[in-house]
This record gives sequence, C-alpha cells and structure tokens, in this order.
Amino acid sequence: MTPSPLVEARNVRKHFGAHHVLKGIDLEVRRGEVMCLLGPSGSGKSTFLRCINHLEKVDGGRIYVDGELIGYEEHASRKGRAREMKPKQIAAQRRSIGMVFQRFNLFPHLTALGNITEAPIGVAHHSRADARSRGMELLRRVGLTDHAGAYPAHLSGGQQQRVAIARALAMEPKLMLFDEPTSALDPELVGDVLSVMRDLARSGMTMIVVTHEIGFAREVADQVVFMDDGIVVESGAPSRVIDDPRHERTRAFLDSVL
Amino acid sequence: MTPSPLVEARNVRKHFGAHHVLKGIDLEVRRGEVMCLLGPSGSGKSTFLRCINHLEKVDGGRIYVDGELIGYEEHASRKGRAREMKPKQIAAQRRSIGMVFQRFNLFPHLTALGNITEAPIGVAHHSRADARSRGMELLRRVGLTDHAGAYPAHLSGGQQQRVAIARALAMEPKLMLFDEPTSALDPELVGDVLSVMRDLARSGMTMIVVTHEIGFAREVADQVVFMDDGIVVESGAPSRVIDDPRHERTRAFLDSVL
Amino acid sequence: ADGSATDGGKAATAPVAADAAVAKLLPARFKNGINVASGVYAPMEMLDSQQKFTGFDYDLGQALGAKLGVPFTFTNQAFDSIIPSLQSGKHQIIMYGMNDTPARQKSLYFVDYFHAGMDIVVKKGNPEKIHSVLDLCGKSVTVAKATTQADLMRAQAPSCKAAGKKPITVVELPTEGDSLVAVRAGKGAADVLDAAVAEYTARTAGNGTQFEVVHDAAHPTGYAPVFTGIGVLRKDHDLALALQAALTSVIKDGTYGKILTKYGLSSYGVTAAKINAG
Amino acid sequence: MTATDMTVKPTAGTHDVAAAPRSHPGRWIAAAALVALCAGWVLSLWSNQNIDHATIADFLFDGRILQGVLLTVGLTACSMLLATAIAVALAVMRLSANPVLRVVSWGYTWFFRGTPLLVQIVFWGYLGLLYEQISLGIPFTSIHFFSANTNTIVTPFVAGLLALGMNEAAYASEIVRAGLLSVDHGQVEAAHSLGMSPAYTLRRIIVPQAMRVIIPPMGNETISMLKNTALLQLIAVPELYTRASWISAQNLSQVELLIVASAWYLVLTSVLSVPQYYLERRYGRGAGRSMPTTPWQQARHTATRIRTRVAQVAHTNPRNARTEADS
Amino acid sequence: MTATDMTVKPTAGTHDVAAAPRSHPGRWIAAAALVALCAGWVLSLWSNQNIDHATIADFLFDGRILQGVLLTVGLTACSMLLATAIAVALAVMRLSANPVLRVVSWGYTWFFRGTPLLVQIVFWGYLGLLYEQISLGIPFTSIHFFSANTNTIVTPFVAGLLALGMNEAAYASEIVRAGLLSVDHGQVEAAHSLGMSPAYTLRRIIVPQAMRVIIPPMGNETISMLKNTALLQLIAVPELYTRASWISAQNLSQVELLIVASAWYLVLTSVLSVPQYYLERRYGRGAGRSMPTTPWQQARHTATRIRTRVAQVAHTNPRNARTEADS
Ligand SMILES: Nc1ncnc2c1ncn2[C@@H]1O[C@H](COP(=O)(O)OP(=O)(O)OP(=O)(O)O)[C@@H](O)[C@H]1O
Ligand SMILES: Nc1ncnc2c1ncn2[C@@H]1O[C@H](COP(=O)(O)OP(=O)(O)OP(=O)(O)O)[C@@H](O)[C@H]1O
Ligand SMILES: [Mg+2]
Ligand SMILES: [Mg+2]
Repeated sequence: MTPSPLVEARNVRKHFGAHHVLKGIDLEVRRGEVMCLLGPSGSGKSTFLRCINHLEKVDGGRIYVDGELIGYEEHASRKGRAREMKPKQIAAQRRSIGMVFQRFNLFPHLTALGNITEAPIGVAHHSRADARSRGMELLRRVGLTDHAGAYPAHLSGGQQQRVAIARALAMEPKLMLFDEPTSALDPELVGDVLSVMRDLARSGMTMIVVTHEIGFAREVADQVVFMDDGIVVESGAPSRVIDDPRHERTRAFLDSVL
Repeated sequence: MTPSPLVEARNVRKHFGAHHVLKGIDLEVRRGEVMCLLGPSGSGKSTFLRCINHLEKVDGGRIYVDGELIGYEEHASRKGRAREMKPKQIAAQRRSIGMVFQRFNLFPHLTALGNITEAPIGVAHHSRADARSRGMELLRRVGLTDHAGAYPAHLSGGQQQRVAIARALAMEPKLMLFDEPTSALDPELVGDVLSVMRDLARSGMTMIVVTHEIGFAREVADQVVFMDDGIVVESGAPSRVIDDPRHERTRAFLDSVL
Repeated sequence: ADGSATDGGKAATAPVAADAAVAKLLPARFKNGINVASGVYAPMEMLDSQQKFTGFDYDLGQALGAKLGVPFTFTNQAFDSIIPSLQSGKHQIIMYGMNDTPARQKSLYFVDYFHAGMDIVVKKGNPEKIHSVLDLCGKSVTVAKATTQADLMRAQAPSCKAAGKKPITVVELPTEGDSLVAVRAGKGAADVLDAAVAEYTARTAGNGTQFEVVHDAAHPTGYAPVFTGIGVLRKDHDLALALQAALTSVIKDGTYGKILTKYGLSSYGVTAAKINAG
Repeated sequence: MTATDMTVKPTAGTHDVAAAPRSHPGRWIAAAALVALCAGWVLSLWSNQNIDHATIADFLFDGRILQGVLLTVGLTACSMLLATAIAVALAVMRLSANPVLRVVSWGYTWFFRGTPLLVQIVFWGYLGLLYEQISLGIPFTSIHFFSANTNTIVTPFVAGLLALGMNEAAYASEIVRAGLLSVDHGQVEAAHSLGMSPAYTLRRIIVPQAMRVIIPPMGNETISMLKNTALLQLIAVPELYTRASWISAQNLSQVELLIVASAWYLVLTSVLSVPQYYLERRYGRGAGRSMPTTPWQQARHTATRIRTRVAQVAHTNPRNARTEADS
Repeated sequence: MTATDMTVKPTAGTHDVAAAPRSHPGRWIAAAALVALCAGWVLSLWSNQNIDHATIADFLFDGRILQGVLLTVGLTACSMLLATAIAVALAVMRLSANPVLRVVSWGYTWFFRGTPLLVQIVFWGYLGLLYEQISLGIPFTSIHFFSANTNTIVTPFVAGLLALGMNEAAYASEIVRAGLLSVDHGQVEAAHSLGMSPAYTLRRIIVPQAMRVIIPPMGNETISMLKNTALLQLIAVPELYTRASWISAQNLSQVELLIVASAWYLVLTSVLSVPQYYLERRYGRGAGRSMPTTPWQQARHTATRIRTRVAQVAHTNPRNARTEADS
C-alpha cells in the first residue's frame, strides 16, 4: 500500500514501579488500516494505546505517528537518548490523534454540541459558527441531531459514546484510538456504537481498536494483534489470528471470550 | 411444587411524575424457582425489582413475599387502603430479601470480609466470630478466600460482584434479587459471576434475575418473563419464550440481543 | 483618614496665642503636624454628632498645637495596637486619658497633664449597697484592661482579709464600654474607673438613669490619685520636652484652667508640667 | 403462567392497594411548638426593658452606619476576589508536579493559617513600623525604580484588604484544592487527548466542574469574611462594626448598637445567599439527572400538592381517592 | 507482519530511546531565590530595632501565657466537639424528608451564620442583662423544676463555649451536609437492601465515607476556632490572646506580645495538622488504588530517587544509563 506506515512502534517498553507492563512492542499500522488489539485483562493493551498519544510516557523505545516521534525530541549531542517535549508541543501532537475512552469521559458541564465544539474553538481556533455547523454535521453522522442540547447525564451510555466519537472526530485526526469503546455499555446499546465505528472504518480512517467484540474485529479489522503479558503474541489478518490461532495462549483466550 | 408462591405481585403500578413505568404487573415466583426478567431498556425491570424490597414505593397494587405484604400495613378502618410501614418494620422485611446491584455498590471503606460481616453483626446481631467464620465460608463459595482483606477498589469488577453476592447471602435471605449483575463487567469476567449464580440456583435459592445473558436464562431459569413498557408481555418456560416467542416485540428484542 | 472620626480643624474654645519660644523646641521632623492616637473616653475625648472630636484632651491638644505652631489631628485608634501605631509612624503621640505608670514608662515618656483618682460606679439605686472599697470584697469588679484600676483592686486583698472577707474578683474587659455593659448585666457588682469619667458616665448614660457614683466621704477626689499624661515614644525625647514647654505655656496663660472649667474638671488639674511624674 | 394479555389491566378489586404515605401528626405539633418558641424568644428580647427601641430605630439608618455597611460590603467583595485569585494559584501550585511550587504553596498555607488574623492585620496596618520606605528595585544594587513612604501607599483600607485577602487565600486554597481533586482524572485525560494545553484544561474543563464542590464552603468563607472585617477596628478602618462601636463608646448604648450591627449583618448574609443559590444551580447543571428546583418552583409544587391532598380528603369514597392518585 | 517471537526482545539498537524526563534548571534557581527571600524577611523582622528580643524571650514561657495556651486548647477542643455534634444533627435534619426539621435546620444556619460571632459572644456573656433567672418549667404555668441565677450558671467559660460551639455548628453543618451528599446514593440502597435501619446506615456506612470530604474543611474550621477564641476577651475569658493583651496593656510591649501569641498559635496549628494528616489517611483507606504515602515514606522515596539519579549521571556511557533505567 502506501510506502510509510502511519503508526510505527519500535521496541516500546513501559513499567510501573517494578511491574513491567510493556516489554518491547513492535507494530506498524498503515494508512487507512483498522487494527484490532485483543488480549486478556492486564496484558497492557490500554497502556500501549495511551502511550501512542503520550498519556503514558514510554520508558524505552519509540513511537512514530506520521513520521513524527511522539512525546520526545531527539537529543543531538547524545545519540540514542531523547528528551521529553514541552507541554505545548505534546498538545500539538495530540491534536492529530483522536481517542475514545471506555468510560466516555464526556465533559459533564457541556452539552453534546458543546463537548464537540470546545476543542475546535479553543484549541484549533475555528470560528464559533464553523465549529457549530461542523459539530451538527458530526452529530448527524452519529445519529444524534436531536440531542445537540442535551447534557451527558441525560444521554444513555450508547449515546454518550457516540458523542465521544464525534468529539474526537471534530479535531479531524489522522488516527483514531478506541479503548474498549463498547465494554461499558448494555448489550443492546453496543450495536449503535459499533455501526458508527464501522462507517468510520469504511470512510478510510486509520483506527486502532482495543476490543472484546470478536465479531466486529473479524468483520472490520485489516490486522488483528493479540497481546499477552506485555508482548505481541501473534498478529495478522483476522481470518488467520481469530480462526486459526497458532499460539496456545491465543486459543485459550478466544475460547473464553467467544 | 409447594402450595403458596414465595413472591406474589398483584397489579403493581408505579409512576414517576407523569411517567407511568409499571402499569399493572402480575407475577408469581414459587419457592426454589429461578425467574429471569428480560426486556428492553426503560421497560421497568429495575423499577419492579426495586419495588419488591420497597426501595421504590408502589403507587398501587400489592407485593407479597412469603405471605407478607411488602412495605405497607393493612388499614383496618378503610378497606383497600394501606398505610406505609415504619422504617424499622421495612428494614426487618428487607433482611430476608437479598439484592445484588448492577454497579456492585460495595462499601468502599470496608474490606471484602468487612462488607460481608457488617450486616450480620450490626443488624442480625450475630457474634463477631460467628459472622467472620460464616463470611470466610461464603468467600470460599465465591472463590475469593485470598481476598478477604482486600478493599473493593483493589478488586476487579468480577471479584467485586462476587463479594456483593456473598454480602447479600450473609443475611440468609429467602429470596435473591439480581439487577443485571454482569452488565457492568468486562466480557471475560462475566463467566465467574454467572457460575456463582448457577451454583446458587442449584442449591435451591429462589431468585429473580434481570439479565441480558440469554444463554444463562435458557440454562438456569425455570420461568422467563418478558416485559415491555411497564407490562408483562409474555412469560413461561425459557424454551417457550426464548426459542418460540409469540409476540412481535419479544421476537424483535431477542433478535437485537442475540 | 477615610472620613473617619477626625477633628475638622475646628478651633479650640478660645483663640490661643502662639509661643515662638515653645515652637522653636519642636523638632523639625514634626513640622508637618502631629497625629494624635485617641479614642472615645468621655469626657476626656468624645465624638459629637458629626463624628468630630471634642472633649478635654482634644481641646488641650488644640491649645498645645497653637503653642507649637502645628495642627494636632486626632484619630480613633484601638488600644490594642496603639504602640505599633506610634512605632510605624501613623501617630506621633497618644492622648487617650492614659495613666502614667512605671511599667509603661519603659515604653513611653509621659507629659503629665491631669491628676485624678478612681471612683466606683454601680447600677442605679446601688442594689448591692456599696459605700466604700471594702464593700467590694468578695464581689466581682469589672475594669477596662490597660488601666491601673485592676492593680488597685487587687491591692485591696490584704485589707479585705483583715476585714474577714474574700478578695475582690477582678474582671478585665477590652474597653470601658464593655465594662459598663458587664455591670448592667450583673457580671460585676461595680465598675472602677477614672473619677472624671465616672462622674460623666453616671450623669449621661441613659440620661442618668443607669448608673450612680459611690461617694466615699474619706476620698473626695477618688481613690489612689494617679497622673494622666501624653504618651511619647522614648526615641522622641525632644518631642516630650517641646510638649512639656507647650503645656507649661498653656498653664501659665490660663488656657489650661479654662478648658478644665469647661468640662467641670477643675479639681483634677496639675500646677506644673512634669515628665514621668507617675 | 402463560402469556398475559397485553392491554393494561383496569384497577383490580381485592388485590389493589392505594398507597397512603405515612401521616406525621408529630411534625405539625413540633412545627407549631417551634414557631411559638421562636416567637416567644423574639418577643422576650423585644420587650426587655434593658433595650431601648428608639435608639435602635434611630441608628438603623443613621448615615454613619450606612457608610459602614457600604465599606463592609466593598471590603468583603475586594478581599474575596483577591483571596480567590491567590487561592486558585496556590491550589494549582500545591497539585503541580514541581516540588518547589508545592513547598511554596504549603508554606504559605501553613504560615497564614497558623498566625492569627489579628496579628496579620496589625502587621499590614503598621508595616511602617518595620519598613519606612517601600521600594521596587533590583536587590543588592542601588537601582530603584520607585520608592515611597509606606504609610502613604499602605492606607488602612489597603492594609485591611491585604490582610483579609491574603489570610483568606490560605483557607480558600484548601477548599479549591479539594474541589480540583474532586474532578475525575478521566476529564483531564479526555481534554489532553483533544490537544488542550494544561492551562486551557484547567480553565475550561476542571474549574467549571470543581465549582460545584467549591461554592458551598466558599459561601461559608464569604460570610465569615463579612464579619471578619470587624477586626479591622484594630487599624481604624471605619466599617460597620467599628462605626457601631465608636458610636456606642460615645452614647453607651452598646446593646442597641450591637443589635443594629447584627441586623445589618443578617441582611447582608441573606442577600449573599441568593447569588450562592443560583451559582450552585448554574454549576450543578448537567451534574444530576434533573435541575434542582428554585424556591419559587418549590412553592408552586407544594401548593399543587396541598391542593391535591385537599381534593383527596374531600372525596370521602376511597375508590375515588384512588382514581385521583392514579391520574 | 506475521507472528512475532514470544521471547522478550533484548534492547534494540537504533530504534531505541531512553526516556529522559525534562530537566528544570529554573526550579532550582527559583527555590534558591525563595529560600533567600524568606530568610531575608525573617532576618529583617528579627533585626528590627522596634522589637525587643529580651521581652519576647521573657514572656514566651511566662506562666500566664502558658495558662492561656492551655485554656485556648481546652476551649477549642470542647467547642469543636459541641459544634460537630450539633452540626451532624443539623445536616441530617437538613437532608431529611421532614419539612419541619429542614426548616429548623435552615433557620439555625441562617441565624447563626448571619449574626457576628462577637454579638453572639456578647449575648451569651451578658445573658444576665436579658434574663436574670434561668428556669426549667412548664411554660405558662407556675411549675418550675429548677431555677437559678443566670450569672452563676453561665460562667464566662460556659458562655464562651456555647457561643463558639453554636456559631461553629452552623458553618460545620454546611460542611457535613456537603460531605453526606458526596456519598453515592447506591451506598444507601445497598445498606437498606441488607436491612440496615436509616440510623445504622448513617452511622456505619455514610459517615465513614463522608469523612474523607469533611476532614479538610473541618481542619480549616478547627484552625479558625483556635484563633476565634481570642474574641472571648470581650467576656473576659483569659485565653492566650486575652492574656497577652492584658500583659501588653500593662507594659505596652504590644508588638512583642503579639509575636509571643503568634508563635504559640503557629505551634498549635502545626500540631493540629498531624492528627488531620493521619485522619485523612485513615478515612482515605480503600478510596484510591493506593494509600497516600506518609511524609516519612516520601522522604525515603525521594532519597532513593536522588541516589538513582546520581548513579545514572555517574555512568557517562549512555548505553549503561539505559540499562540502569530498564532494570
Ligand atoms: N497507573 C498505573 N500504575 C500502576 N500500574 C498500572 C497503572 N496502569 C496500569 N497498570 C497495570 O498495568 C497492567 C496493564 O494494564 P492495562 O490497563 O494496560 O491492561 P489492559 O490490557 O488494558 O487490561 P484490561 O482489558 O483490563 O483493560 C495491569 O496489571 C495494571 O494493573
Ligand atoms: N427515580 C426516577 N425518577 C424518574 N424516572 C425514573 C426514575 N427511575 C426510573 N425512571 C424511569 O423509569 C423508566 C423505567 O426505568 P427502569 O430502570 O425500571 O428500566 P429498566 O427496564 O431497568 O431499563 P434498563 O435495562 O435500562 O436498566 C425509565 O424510563 C426511567 O427513565
Ligand atoms: Mg484496558
Ligand atoms: Mg435497569
């Protein structure tokens, strides 16, 4: 496909105290690709995702998004060592990476539309009118035109998650990260969110999705990565990894989820 | 089976302001029976469950548990009207009805064992030693002997929910109410909780379970009740209601969940 | 100061002639005028209905100012912070009916201008039947803190013992006003205060219906007379000397006598201006 | 049991119960007793022969007192503004990753909460005692941009403002800190993931949510501040209480003037609680499932309920009453 | 990409980065400047010729001052106990379903927060001015169980206690109310579903959880109270500040005695913050993922970190440093 990958992780390591959560992750995500990350609880999926937009600082290794090193500046004098960026620079990098959290994390003091327009107005300095019209367009895309003025507390979980997706899209990111976007939802509400994600994938957005929805992964993913205990156990096309897992651990995990 | 039902609901009605949530529910649960309540979001399942132990006050109709009218005293002078009980009497009635909530609601300032022994010691006036040994026995039953001293914040969701079940069982209830006990859990953790509930059902406990786990309902329930919009749409054996629904609404709902 | 109680530059009772010899003594750093820390302690210093100062101290201050050729500006100052207010340069002298005592002479020079004793004030009708100091034995007596009355009352202990009674319980309160309220509330059998103030209070409070002064025939001008002086920081010794000269000048030219008469205080005057006589 | 009919059942006979809430005759007796007690107390105060009503009436709207009220209000408003600004800075410093800032913030709070306000007032009021000149320049050099006599810059009003504001900031910072901590960390992460800078996140995301927790104790503090201005008596700032005490020192009507001052403080406190109420409502927006009702809405609601109750009692037939409750 | 090898990769060459946290030279300069500033300020205070050090030393441990300190501590402890008891009752009443109780609680808070503490102190102190006798009996009859002179029952200490305690209760009740509201309603439901009575639920489930939110502002209030006892000088309760002002009224060493009093208040405040810290820790138990560390643990942790940093710098070869960070 395109020559350079959008996301490139090289030997990413991360520990909390004595607990090594990521033990050297190597990954590539091509432009327009949807990657699904699977793995048991505690395997480090969320931590890896959070490293991609520097919500967690890596302890070693590098992550590039669109060719840019995330969170660090090369240190000219000392090869191999890099220094953390200034908060301003980090914020600038994060603008092109959208993230959707498991627990939605909508801003409760803003309406649905307010949630969507806050960053475009305050961070990207779009005009209020532009931001609002684009916000309404996004709400239409996630099927919530009627709820523009509702506060998050008055929306169902599924509706909240759809607003959260629209909020991330409003900054026109190159890459979307989803951390178990449906696992806090009642089963009936999962469908709506998955269908919005399906549309997004079809529109060519590059996405990394941590999920337990194997059906969704099989249908939408270009690449499935199975992680366990801080390392990538196996990766490949969904048909390969899900239907014909080579590793014992992958097999055991898929049995428990299906 | 036994002659009188353990739970008997007669024309139970409940409204919040102008919104009629329960429009006349009639149900019977026999001793030792497991009843699963299904229905779309907002159909009033939780409200009905909460009426059974008087967490919500009914506006009309009666609920009997083991022959006792719940929450109200018959008013001798005026037939057909009943007056609410005193808080003490209500508390006494609730002791024989255990409840497990969707969001666990463990007491965060007490350890797992403390959560279990609080009510037996403080409400049922068991001796501390008795309560603790019984508490440890219950923890063993739900497979958490090792976590007796852990605070809820340090337990996974599935572990918390199992402690919540043990906490309710510690009061030796005649009836257990479960309100979507697994829907706040990650899919991997659901299995543990369901298996504890399965054991409980096998041991002969009478249970009313609101759930979206159709597989569980099919396997464990003696009776399945499908509710929609505040009324009971249909009820019967799981094989009948789940595999051969008569009503259009039931069919549509089951399609969306499965 | 912020439209608070100050003098409005109103002239004293009678025009006072300047005295060049006295004015020459005033150190140059006070040529812009002198700020006087004062308060309300009728009849020594009072406020009229326009919140302007009047009273014996005020009139005397204006007379001294005329002699020294600089204005004396009076402002209200809480007693608790009166020394810092001098040290910080907000005020230069104190005229607050302040008694001259050896303990206080460690901090201040006193230019003494008044000599009076103390009187006992009781509720109207004298319900506790108090006719002399010894009648106070075993009872509570309220006084304003910062006064010498407290010491005087404590000093009665031996006499009380000799009379076979318990000593006096002294209740010290922040201001004279608090002390009088305490007597009205029955927290104290009597208030002991400067004779001049006692008389004025009995005459004016509630139009004379609230208090009366106990007249002890043995002490017509009050108990244990003490001097009252103008307080000056010890570092300003030169200012004290200038004030002493000015006071001598107003005593000599009769202004002092006139002011005493105006407030009915003639029996408490001094004949010569002395420093630290107490 | 088999499939039940789908139509809503009409009110059934024997199995029905019309829920009657518990009646509480004790409540009404207690209420009556309470009203009687309060009335009795106010009356006994009012009819006390030691209180001169004419004096109270005279001074309640006396020009001096009114000036004092204005100054009290002004001082309270200015000091609370100053305090809030410093407090937010202190709280942010306390929660920052920078250890120097944390220590500074902690030290400020320790010192200003630890020493009496009275002493701080005396310190500011008599700054001239320690420093005769205030100058702005480069330390250890002889360059001075600006220099003036302390007593001319630090007037009693300024001293009072500084003393009250800086003292209050120490207390308020603890409140603000608790408020900031009450906001879920997920909010910060969400804001950061959208590319918001730390400062923007604080201003637009964290503070608005923290307000809900901050407002009630800050209401407490504002009311305290209103009364603490009375301590400025020590440096002769002529606010309400100081004026009242000057007047009473003169006419010896201490009790009456205390009543006058109290009446004004009570009025000011009551007035303050109105903006607090609406601020709480504003920042409570989106926090719960429904907006808290205004007192006006509550009054209307109560009226409706009483009317319904009366109507119910009017229908002596219980069956009618039931139908009423259902509708 | 195909299945990756499952063994942990050794540190790779070119693609590696050893994360170096940003260094903050500004911090250390700021810290140094700050220490210098504070030291300068303390020194300038100390060397001021207006302050007589001998007097301060004399009175710091003077018997009268020490007695005052004891009384201050005693009064603060007793009034805070009284205030807390009333405050809990008021907060529960305010949140109860009973409208009479709600109104009573609201009225109490309104009145006691609305009138100045000074006035309340005067009221209690001079109760005898209004009521000469206190009697317990049946109103409107001549039956009296008990009757006594007001001034013998309401001693200055009792008056001070009542005034401070009842005033503080009004403020504290708002804090307690906010604390009770902060506990998730699910907790009440869970408790009720176990058959716990409302009172038991409050005592064993709600209050322990509310403590976390209640303690910091109550710390504020206790510290305020410590200083508010100074207002009791109006009714001649000889606590610390009153004693200091009596002494200074005699010898006119006002600045020195203010410094003495401040020093003691600072000591008392610092001492108070220790139990507060441990109470916060105790009630924070189970609230977060991990216990907050004690200052002692923090000190040890910092020491370890500095040692590691030093060790890293010692290894000049960056490859070594990296290995260190990994281990
Ligand atoms: N801030 C932290 N401090 C300490 N340990 C942490 C922290 N965040 C995560 N961990 C630990 O790191 C490990 C990996 O966590 P992570 O959330 O990445 O797992 P996950 O694969 O997303 O699991 P899940 O499916 O449960 O979300 C866990 O053992 C967790 O306890
Ligand atoms: N306290 C309340 N006040 C007002 N409306 C309420 C209240 N509790 C529930 N409702 C409303 O009652 C209806 C039924 O709610 P209920 O929680 O019983 O539904 P449910 O069947 O349990 O749905 P779910 O599957 O989403 O839990 C909903 O429309 C809800 O908005
Ligand atoms: Mg995760
Ligand atoms: Mg529900």
